[in-house]
Amino acid sequence: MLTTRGLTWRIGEVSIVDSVYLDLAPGEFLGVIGPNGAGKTSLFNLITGLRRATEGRVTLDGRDVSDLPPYRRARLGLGRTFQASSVFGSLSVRENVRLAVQAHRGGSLKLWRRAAADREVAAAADAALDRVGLAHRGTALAGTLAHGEKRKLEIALLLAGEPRVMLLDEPMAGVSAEDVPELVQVIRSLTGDSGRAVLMVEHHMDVILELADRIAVMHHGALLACDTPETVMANPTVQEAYLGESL
Amino acid sequence: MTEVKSPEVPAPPAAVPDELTEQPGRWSRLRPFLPLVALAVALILPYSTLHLPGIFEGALNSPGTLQLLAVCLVFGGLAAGYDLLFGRTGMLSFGHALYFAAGVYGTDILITRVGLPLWQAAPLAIVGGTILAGLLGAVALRTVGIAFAMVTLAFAQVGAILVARDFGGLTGGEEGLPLDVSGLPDGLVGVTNTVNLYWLALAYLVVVVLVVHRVSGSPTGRVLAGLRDDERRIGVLGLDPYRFKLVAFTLAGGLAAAGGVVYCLIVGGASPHITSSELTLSLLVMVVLGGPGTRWGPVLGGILYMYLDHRLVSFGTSDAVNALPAFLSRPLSQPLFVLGTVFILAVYFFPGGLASLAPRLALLRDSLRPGTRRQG
Amino acid sequence: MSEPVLTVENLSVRIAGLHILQGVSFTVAPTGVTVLLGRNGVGKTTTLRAVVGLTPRNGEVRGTVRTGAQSLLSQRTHRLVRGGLGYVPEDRCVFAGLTVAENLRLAERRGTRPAYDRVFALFPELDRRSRQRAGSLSGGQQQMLAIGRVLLNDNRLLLVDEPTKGLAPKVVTEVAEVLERVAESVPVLLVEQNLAVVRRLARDAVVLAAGRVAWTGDAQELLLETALTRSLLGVGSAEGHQHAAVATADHPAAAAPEDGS
Amino acid sequence: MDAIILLTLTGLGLAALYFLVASGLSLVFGLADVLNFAHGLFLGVGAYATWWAAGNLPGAGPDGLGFVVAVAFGVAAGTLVAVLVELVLIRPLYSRTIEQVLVTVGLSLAGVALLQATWGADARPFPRPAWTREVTSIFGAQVPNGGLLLIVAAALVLGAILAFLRWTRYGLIIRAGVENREMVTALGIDVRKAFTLVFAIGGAAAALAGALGSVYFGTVSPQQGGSLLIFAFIVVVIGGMGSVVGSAYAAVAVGLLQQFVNYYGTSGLGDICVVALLAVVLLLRPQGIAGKAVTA
Amino acid sequence: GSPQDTANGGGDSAAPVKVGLVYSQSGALASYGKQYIEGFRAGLDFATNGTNKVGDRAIEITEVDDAGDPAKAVSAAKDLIGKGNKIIAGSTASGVALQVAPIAAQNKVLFISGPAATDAVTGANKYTFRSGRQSYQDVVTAKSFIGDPAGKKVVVFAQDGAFGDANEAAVKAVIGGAGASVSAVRAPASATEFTPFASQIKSAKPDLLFVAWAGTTAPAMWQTLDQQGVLTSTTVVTGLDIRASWPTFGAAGSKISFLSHYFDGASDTEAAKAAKAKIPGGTLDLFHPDGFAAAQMVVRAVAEGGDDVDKMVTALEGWSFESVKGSMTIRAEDHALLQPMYQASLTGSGDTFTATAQKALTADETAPPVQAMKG
Ligand SMILES: Nc1ncnc2c1ncn2[C@@H]1O[C@H](COP(=O)(O)OP(=O)(O)OP(=O)(O)O)[C@@H](O)[C@H]1O
Ligand SMILES: Nc1ncnc2c1ncn2[C@@H]1O[C@H](COP(=O)(O)OP(=O)(O)OP(=O)(O)O)[C@@H](O)[C@H]1O
Ligand SMILES: [Mg+2]
Ligand SMILES: [Mg+2]
Repeated sequence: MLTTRGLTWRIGEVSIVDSVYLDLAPGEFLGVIGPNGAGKTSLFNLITGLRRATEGRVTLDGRDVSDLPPYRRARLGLGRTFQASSVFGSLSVRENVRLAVQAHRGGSLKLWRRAAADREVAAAADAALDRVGLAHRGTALAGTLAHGEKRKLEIALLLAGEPRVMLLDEPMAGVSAEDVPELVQVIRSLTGDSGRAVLMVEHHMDVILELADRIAVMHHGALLACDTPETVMANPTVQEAYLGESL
Repeated sequence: MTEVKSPEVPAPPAAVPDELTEQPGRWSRLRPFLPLVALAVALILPYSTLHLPGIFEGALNSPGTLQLLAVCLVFGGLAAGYDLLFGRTGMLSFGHALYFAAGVYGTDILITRVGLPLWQAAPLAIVGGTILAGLLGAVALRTVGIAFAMVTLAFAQVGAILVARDFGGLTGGEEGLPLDVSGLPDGLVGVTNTVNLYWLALAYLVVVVLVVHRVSGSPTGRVLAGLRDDERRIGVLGLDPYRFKLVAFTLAGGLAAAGGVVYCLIVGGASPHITSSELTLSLLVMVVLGGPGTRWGPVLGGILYMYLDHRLVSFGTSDAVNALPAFLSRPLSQPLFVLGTVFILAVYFFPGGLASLAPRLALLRDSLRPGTRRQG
Repeated sequence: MSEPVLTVENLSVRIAGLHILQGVSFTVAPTGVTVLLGRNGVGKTTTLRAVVGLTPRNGEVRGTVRTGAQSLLSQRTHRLVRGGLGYVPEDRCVFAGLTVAENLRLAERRGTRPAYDRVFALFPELDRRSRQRAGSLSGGQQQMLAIGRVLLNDNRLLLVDEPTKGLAPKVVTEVAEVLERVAESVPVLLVEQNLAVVRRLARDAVVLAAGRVAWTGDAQELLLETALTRSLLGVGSAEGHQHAAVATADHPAAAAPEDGS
Repeated sequence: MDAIILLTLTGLGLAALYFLVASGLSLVFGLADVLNFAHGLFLGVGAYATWWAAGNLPGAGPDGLGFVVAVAFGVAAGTLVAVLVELVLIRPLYSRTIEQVLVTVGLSLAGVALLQATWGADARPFPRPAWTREVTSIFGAQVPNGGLLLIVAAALVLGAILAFLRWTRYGLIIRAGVENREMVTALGIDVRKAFTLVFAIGGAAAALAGALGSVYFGTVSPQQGGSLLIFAFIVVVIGGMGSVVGSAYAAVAVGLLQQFVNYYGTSGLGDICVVALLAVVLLLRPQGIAGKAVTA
Repeated sequence: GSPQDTANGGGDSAAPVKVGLVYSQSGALASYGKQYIEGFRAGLDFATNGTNKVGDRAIEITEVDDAGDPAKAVSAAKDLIGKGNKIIAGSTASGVALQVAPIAAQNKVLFISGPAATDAVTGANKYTFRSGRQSYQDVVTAKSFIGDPAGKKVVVFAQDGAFGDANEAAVKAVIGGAGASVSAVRAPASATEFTPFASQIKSAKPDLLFVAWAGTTAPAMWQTLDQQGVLTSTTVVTGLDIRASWPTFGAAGSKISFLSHYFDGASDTEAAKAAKAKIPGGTLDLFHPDGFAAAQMVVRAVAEGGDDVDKMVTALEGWSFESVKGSMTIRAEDHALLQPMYQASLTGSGDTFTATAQKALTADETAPPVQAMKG
């Protein structure tokens, strides 16, 4: 579904992302790990178009999207969450999700209809909120949410867009232990049988191991390995560069 | 800090944005009808011979009062339109005066210099102003933030220079261009017909308020609110930020141009005052005075600002002020001094604008009521 | 036991009309790590911020916070910090527009020698990247910078809010080690979600629930008692779900049960 | 040839005036993140205080050392007003950027009106040393000494500001404080003092510009500050927000452009060219010539 | 009833006559406005012999500040008209005069424009008069400085905009029409650096330089012209502004030939003496005569016309009267106010300057060409 071919991003002489080749099949769940600063977030930025790659191509369903702006890529079914939560702080939680639903359904450029009257949008938004367990916070302003709640809202925004390829950037960071299983369930349900694909960066190894079909390891911008969890975890370089000694 | 026991009050539900909740109570049940009440008052006003000494010079239905009210209403509408950019989309434009001026000068030139009848000149001026806003917006929106503010300022400045230079002998330069009324409908000419100008201004205000409310409650309005918070996010959701901003910019420009048409008729001409960046700044002041992004704030702010702007002139020369010692009467006789000071005080004491006054008053009332005492 | 380094009594915080904290009381022992636990949104961050005097403008703080007899609530933040209260905020708050070196330079305090060698020994990365803008650092690098900033000075008490969030397992281990070493000389009040880290570091624990203290006591005891952890933290036990992989990375299969949670 | 030298040197004089006005603005804008519309008021205060001192202050006068004393008094007055404004009006509004801008807008209205109420709307002759009215012949061009004075002053101000930013910690503190005030205090720094200092420096620079600008104009009037302000804004933006060196470059570009276009082109084209330059620079490089390099 | 029924005072012969004065009390032209109103009061006193009454009808004056803003002036004018004022006077700024004039015509009230110098007020409409001079009269006075203009080279240095346009056009018509070749150097009103313009003027080597410049940058402009040697190389003529501005000419002042509308000592008429005695400070200035004449015109209009505006108009048209500047005539065809003008020179230094009249031009000599009445 999603492929990158020699994706590279250089600042001056330094390659932040270095010739990355990735293939994501429909229904696949690919975990991305790597030390801090390996270039994982940068890779996401290149794929979604927030940054322009210095070299290389990105294709989505066989279509070259390398030169499209972020919103066009999103419309082709590419969705993402952000490492540092970026929600619409002055809108209520519910409005946040409704906006995402509406963006997905098109028809946002309607100047004379009452947005609140669109029951389908409202229903879809509430469903998404329900799935991440934020329904009770629907009227709170998103800017005042606690950290973990913002993470959930991020996922709800993603869900609302029903993307076919989803990029999750550390969805578990800062989520309290109690809520992790629930969120893992939500994320697991993202792929399901629908043929959607997920690319997820995460430092919580147990979550990655639980969810991922394959794991890609990034190091200094390059793809060190991309294989089954077992093989990757057994890789001595990964052990040394990423996992270190156990606590 | 002193040690105070926190009262055992159960935590209320999380904060809820104003427009989304209906709090029970007499006040809030009345609230939806307040605009209607205001409209009714506005409709009755020209039939009233009431004197409000100190507030208006003459009776409510005297031409002077109606003229003043008409100007205030136009600016109420103008501020509401500007709020579509500033308060609702988060775009800080310093060049909004340009589109207003396009409406004023467009109408004036088309009528006075070209000789078109009003019914042709007015739509042409509005369409022209809208197109101008669309074109310049398309360029300016390639920048964001302060850069955007400055590019719009630059465009407006070019407009101001062209007007002041009397470009092509069309604008009358710094002396302005009186409107040739010979081709206008009789109902819009002469002091005795000031009331018709008032109706026109009221209609303009109602239209703008309607448009702004509809648009900000529409799907597009939701996107605009999202843009205000995080533009990058909007892009990732699959919406083109540029396109929506351009829509808002063009729409606001068109509304301003329409205001210009009405203003041109009310004042009976155009003068270069209205091209200055100060006008945009005062629009900003009006919106903030009223409460950006709120339903009625900008309208109230615009009306109040213009009212003060006009009335302070006579306040400054009133006997009450002249009787004061020189160190007081001298500054007070400068309208801008009073306006500036009032404005600064407003920023301090009504953060969130006039619109935030009602909830604050409600809070005050609650805290005075025994039983639900709140500290702080 | 000796006098606590920090005493919080009946602390209540209201922000924008919401009661976030309602009468929170606990103490921080003069040595070791005291950990503050609780679900998302219970008010852990709010507690720390109230202690350093960073409650937002529309907030209202009541109660007592003192070290010894000295009340902290009446003092301005910069005085507290100069007096030896180090704070590592939750969202790192490095100055994105400044370089790493400038970020560190800013943290130097007048009249003391900044311990650059200590910081660079812990985080050599910071030395290497000293000319890079902090905004372009990766998340983990920013976290190192945020911790490095307070370690530049000698403190009487450190408040650290989720220092391992978003860090690679290896760095988590490193940060935990750092904190462990720091805690030998300075008491630390730590907010942490990673129970593996908590287990390694914490001596005392305070568990918050809905703006109130739900439990205080010995941290290790808390983690050992499955019933307690389940009711307070919602996890089966400290060995439970989260971060198990960190501890058992050598046996990946064991850490990834097929049936999930 | 004469004409070119003359235009270049007088253009640089104009640039120096723009820079003097813009430097304080740029500093306050770039460091404290306050778009200070009251800058024109500080200019006016500096000018009127100098004017008043030259006539009334013992030891001050229109000539020689007396003039230096008068200007020093004007600068002190401008600084004082700026500090008061910061303490009383700006400080309570930190982190509410828009409101700060609005307060300065209100202040610019009220302050200028106050100057007018006190000293009248009309321009008054400004006391100044006789030599500033004369010209110096440079390669056959009669260059006004007033312009040369501005150039020297502008160079000194540029040097002083750069030294301040480079050799004190304040530059750092303020830049950090703009990003996140809270966090600066959490590092044990009293950020409020630093911001007051920035305003003091901005006010001093503005007052100096007001005094020297009045020497150049020969008169002092309440509106003078405001009319210079728009070009100062343009200079600040072209130069890149908060980059003092950028402002210097931009001032030179704007001054020379205006001067040459006004001579070789038709009248009024100079202004339009400057505005066009602004638009082009912003569209090509939204961050301005010198980008976000706030240090210098 | 219909909205907005205003109760207008009927023709009660003893009721006071309402006169509205709309002029700048604040804003940039406040000092002009101050002189105007002082002159008006003195003129009213003079024309009514101190009674402020015409016959047995008192003159009731309402003053309104327009702050130089046409929109405010229009509001004020409508308010005054609505309250039954049949006479409006004032207008310190040209923009105000131009926008109030049509209001007067639409509502058939008398409008007597004040210091506003724009030529466009002359012949604006039947109901509009002026109590001051117009740009054209300035230019005719300027012409008197070069004797026979034929074959001479004249340069106009003026600011952009209508004021500059009017002056340039007038010079072309008056001096160019008399055989001189006229060219113009124009500068933006916002200019702060005048060297390019001074260079252009200098290289044109004119026999006469006519400068039309208003605003706070004037001193810098003069200094530059002086420094670049323009003032010594040719005859430079400009209008003499209010007394307070004289010191701002500095050293340049003595090198300029001034045309003057009025200054203290330019005339020694009865009216001038009366005005001098009445106004605060006792020193006449540029716009005192405008207010004075306006008051005289008001009294005449009321005395002859009562409450009938058309009668007032007829009474004023063609009327000659003795005012501060001497004998003035309201030309019937276009309501131009024919009046004497002066050549003056400035001497002195520091803060004390004196203007001396070199020559007075008669009202006929400075008469502008007759305009067709526009409305
Ligand atoms: N604009 C930039 N300029 C210079 N360096 C940059 C820039 N953006 C990113 N980098 C560097 O690129 C590297 C990769 O950053 P990235 O945020 O992609 O890391 P990451 O893998 O997501 O790390 P983490 O797990 O900590 O979030 C880092 O070393 C970072 O400092
Ligand atoms: N400025 C604010 N305005 C309104 N509510 C706030 C504000 N700051 C925090 N809150 C609310 O206070 C509660 C506690 O927030 P806090 O950040 O202290 O939680 P936390 O325990 O640190 O959670 P997390 O583990 O997610 O970081 C949350 O419900 C949050 O929504
Ligand atoms: Mg990352
Ligand atoms: Mg927290």
